[in-house]
Amino acid sequence: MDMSFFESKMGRGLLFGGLTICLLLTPTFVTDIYILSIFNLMIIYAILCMGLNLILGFTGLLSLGHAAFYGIGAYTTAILMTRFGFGFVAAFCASAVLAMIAGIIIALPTRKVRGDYFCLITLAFGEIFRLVATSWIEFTRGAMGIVGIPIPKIFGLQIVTETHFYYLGLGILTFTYLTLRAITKTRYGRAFIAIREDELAADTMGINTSIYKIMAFSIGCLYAGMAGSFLAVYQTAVTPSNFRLEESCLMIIMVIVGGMGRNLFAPLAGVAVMTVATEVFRSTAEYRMLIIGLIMILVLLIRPQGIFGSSSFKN
Amino acid sequence: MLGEVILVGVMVGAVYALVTVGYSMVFGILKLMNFAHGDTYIFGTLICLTLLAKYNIHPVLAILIAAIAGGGLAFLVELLVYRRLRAPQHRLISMITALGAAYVVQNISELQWGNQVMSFPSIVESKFVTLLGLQVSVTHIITLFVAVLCIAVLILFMRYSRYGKAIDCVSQDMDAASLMGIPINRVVSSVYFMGGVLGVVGGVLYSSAYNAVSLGMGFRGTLIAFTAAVIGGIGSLGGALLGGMILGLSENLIGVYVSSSYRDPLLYSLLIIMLLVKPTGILGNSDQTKV
Amino acid sequence: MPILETRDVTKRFGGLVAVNQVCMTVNNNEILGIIGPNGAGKTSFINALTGIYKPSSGQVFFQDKEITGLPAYKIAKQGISRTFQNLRVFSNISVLENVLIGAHCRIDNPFHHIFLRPLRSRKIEHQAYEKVIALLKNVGLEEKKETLAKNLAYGEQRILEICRALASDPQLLILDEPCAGMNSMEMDTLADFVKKLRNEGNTIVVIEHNMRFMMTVSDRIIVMTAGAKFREGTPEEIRNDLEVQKVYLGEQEAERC
Amino acid sequence: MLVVEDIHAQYGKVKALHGVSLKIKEGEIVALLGANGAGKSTFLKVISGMLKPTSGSVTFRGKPLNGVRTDRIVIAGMAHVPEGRRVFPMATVMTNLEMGAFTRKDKAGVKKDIERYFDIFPVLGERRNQRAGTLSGGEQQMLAIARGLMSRPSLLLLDEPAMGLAPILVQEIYNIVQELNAAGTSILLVEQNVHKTLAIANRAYVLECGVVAINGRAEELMKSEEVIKCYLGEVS
Repeated sequence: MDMSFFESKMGRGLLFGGLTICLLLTPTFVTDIYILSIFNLMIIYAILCMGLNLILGFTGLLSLGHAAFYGIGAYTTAILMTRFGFGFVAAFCASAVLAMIAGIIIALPTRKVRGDYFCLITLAFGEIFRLVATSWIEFTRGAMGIVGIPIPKIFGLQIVTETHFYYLGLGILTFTYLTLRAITKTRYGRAFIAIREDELAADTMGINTSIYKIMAFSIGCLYAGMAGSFLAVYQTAVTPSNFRLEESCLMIIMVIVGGMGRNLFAPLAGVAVMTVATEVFRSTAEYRMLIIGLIMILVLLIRPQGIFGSSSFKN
Repeated sequence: MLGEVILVGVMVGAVYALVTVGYSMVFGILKLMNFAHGDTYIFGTLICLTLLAKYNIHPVLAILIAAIAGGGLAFLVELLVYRRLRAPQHRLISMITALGAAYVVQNISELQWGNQVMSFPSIVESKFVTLLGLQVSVTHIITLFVAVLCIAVLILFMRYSRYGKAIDCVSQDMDAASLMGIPINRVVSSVYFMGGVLGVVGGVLYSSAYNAVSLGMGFRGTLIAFTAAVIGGIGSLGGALLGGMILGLSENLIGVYVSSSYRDPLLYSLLIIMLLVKPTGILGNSDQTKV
Repeated sequence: MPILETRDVTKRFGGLVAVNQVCMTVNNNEILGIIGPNGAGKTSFINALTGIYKPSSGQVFFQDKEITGLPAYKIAKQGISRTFQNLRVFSNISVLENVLIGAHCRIDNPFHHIFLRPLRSRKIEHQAYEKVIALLKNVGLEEKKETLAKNLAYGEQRILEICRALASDPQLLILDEPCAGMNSMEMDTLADFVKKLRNEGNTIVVIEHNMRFMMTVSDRIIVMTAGAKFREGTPEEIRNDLEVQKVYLGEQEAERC
Repeated sequence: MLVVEDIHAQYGKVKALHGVSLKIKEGEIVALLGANGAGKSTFLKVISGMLKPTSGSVTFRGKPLNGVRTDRIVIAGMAHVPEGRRVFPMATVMTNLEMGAFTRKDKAGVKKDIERYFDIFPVLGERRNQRAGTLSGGEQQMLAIARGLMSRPSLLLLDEPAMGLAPILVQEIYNIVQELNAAGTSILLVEQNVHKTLAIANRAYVLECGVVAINGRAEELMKSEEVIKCYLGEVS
């Protein structure tokens, strides 16, 4: 695909401006609640995948437990708002921070454990989270999940309709994008890429690779926590089945299909394709995993760098 | 009581070892985490179930057919999904395709058999005998015997046959092995096939001992294989046996004396702890990166 | 004045002694050559100096500070920078970014400044950018700054790797077989470049097989065999040393030197 | 017996060979010289089927070998002893030798050959049940050569057999190479050590940056100004 136009400054500006206007005006064109709800779903995945791209695409760490951090965010908000009467803003911040702290703890072993073993740790953590959420009934109400999460209020504004949630989600997504862009344009973003490309060489450039890996991982988890918090108030309920391994895999696929790495928007293409595909194939839910699995295999065999990815990723 | 629990633990451990062996060998050669391993052997186990329950085929024949089906599936997965990504720079990518393959296999099984827990017929008549003062189920003894026998045969094969030694050499240095005229692709395919066959045997033994089988056991099986292989030392046959035993025993002891709901979290915690404390496993070799 | 000093540095791998009690010094503003047969432990020795391996025993001092066993990134921050025997450029990113990563530890941009003092952060990043551009100009790679590193010619990738190492303003630059895969023309260019770097005030350690290159650039040469230091001297002395001829150069080759 | 014509090959991202041709006659020792990275090892990999050339042809005893699998090439009578020895470190000396004979079906003959190489390399006989990884560099090199010979090749490709060995051992390896040749094995010897190699070779090719810079009879090349200038270099 010829990307030169989109990479030129004017092309990017036009594209960006156009996209912003379109996104802002979406609810005025789209009045169908169902379609708008799909947009909201896409926004959630977009936040998750942008964060995951920092871990997977930039730093080259495979996380099979991203859904768990998403879940930590969701459960934190759910529990704080239903049991402890927290407002949304406070719960949202707590969710993000808690997910990040969990991310730091899980990423600590990266200093000792080789890359492909690390993904086992994230996998195990993801499963532990799901099992705890299912079986610690006093705290999480088990498989029933937590329901009746109150309507979020932001500075007196009640978020009730799909449109309201759309703008709230868009706000979080914008925040995600802007902060990620700021980080990745500096030496930190370059250090992450250096680790992905050649960890040993990165080390001899004076990059403390273990700290940077923990940093990239936990920042990615911070956004997952935000997405989880948003999900909790949007659905007004959370259940452990929202955060299965399958979800983590779906996020990985979205990032890969869109394209990992430098281009922060590339994963969003994957989000759009996969969300729409999931909706289209909803009637054939029994083939869902077959289709996801085949997409995973085929995309990687044919085009390991994804649809819009510029750099293929090395171990 | 304790004696019985330990015996069941050893039985489960031996079956786990059987499931682990194939996974561990694949890792030894290709350094690939085969996420599709568990789903592959559950596929074979379910075929065995169909043959036994629907067509009333003799158990030995049924296991044989199922094992070949499971081995064939593992062989196909390697051929179609992993072979092109064998180069070391594709290691992470091939792990993701392995997950994809696991999904596909699981979904195919689900379309055929559904994802409910199904009852699995006992292959041998379930009787209890008293042995050394312990009440033991004959099924358990036979299961233990068959599993240990399979592993013993495999170890002998790897140690003394020409082909077994060749497999070992391929895992040590693939390029040099190919220069000796060892056909690499065939060796890799046969290792996948063997892993699938042994996995199915393990799956059938386990399901028959507990009279139940479900799709969910597939992914759990993969994790058990990971954990047992990591505990024992990835790539080592003795390690797989040791790791399987440790898992089987601790799982049963905890299940009986603590609570069975802590069984799986224990599995995952063991995996994490082992990776942190000794990532090379009890019997594994450490590797030093060369610059 | 010595800038680097090693005392009895030893590195064992299991039973194998790769580096055996090597003592040596590197003086400020010199080019020190290390030669020796393959497997003599030259690269292992360098790896032990730069923190890629931890020495099994012995001590390393850099600018009068002990750096024995420090992790690689800390040693890099202290001012030792290196290249690799097999090219290790970051192949999927641009030339410019490669060199910017080389400058990583000299960019004083704390993480919280990105959000709390964005203007300062941007200024610092821009200064680094300009410094790197100047460096690229100096080595003649400026026009290719947007090219992906893997698309450069082999010789250019070698230069890029040196340039990336230079970006961290090292007090000591270590080149591990920089001539590997170069033809004699490229080698001459590289020799001139290395000498130019020395004349600009850099201190350089070079490991290389090619005797012609080594005789041209080195101020002093250390010969290693079987993990240990065997001889040390000026290129002239090394060339005429009968023992060295016997162990490494071979009589005929020494004659040709 | 071996005719290689106009081989072009790419190794990873680097173009390594740009049209290399080479011939080996029955009973010859042919040397392939060149600096690090000149493409020598890549060339050997192409001949032994480890690497597919982008173009060009390899013919061994009248049979084309293009795109033929390595194991077929071994059966055809060619053995490649790779650079850096590459013995199987965790396997015993015995197993290493057995693996060298993987393509052979005559068990008795294999046993006899193993004993024969234990006679030629007594050190290996003493350590037959030891893991190959515990041998010293020189012993590993001998094992690698013996392992290569186990397939009874008529052509042996030796990639830098003297690399990293003590000078005394280097001489020993060279003597063995000459003995093997006298016993009827043709040899393609890849080396960096020009003088020693030219001393035992019949003919030589010098590779530089993926092309044959010079080739000719060994004695002539020894005297050639060009070789000295291009390959050894002179100190100005």
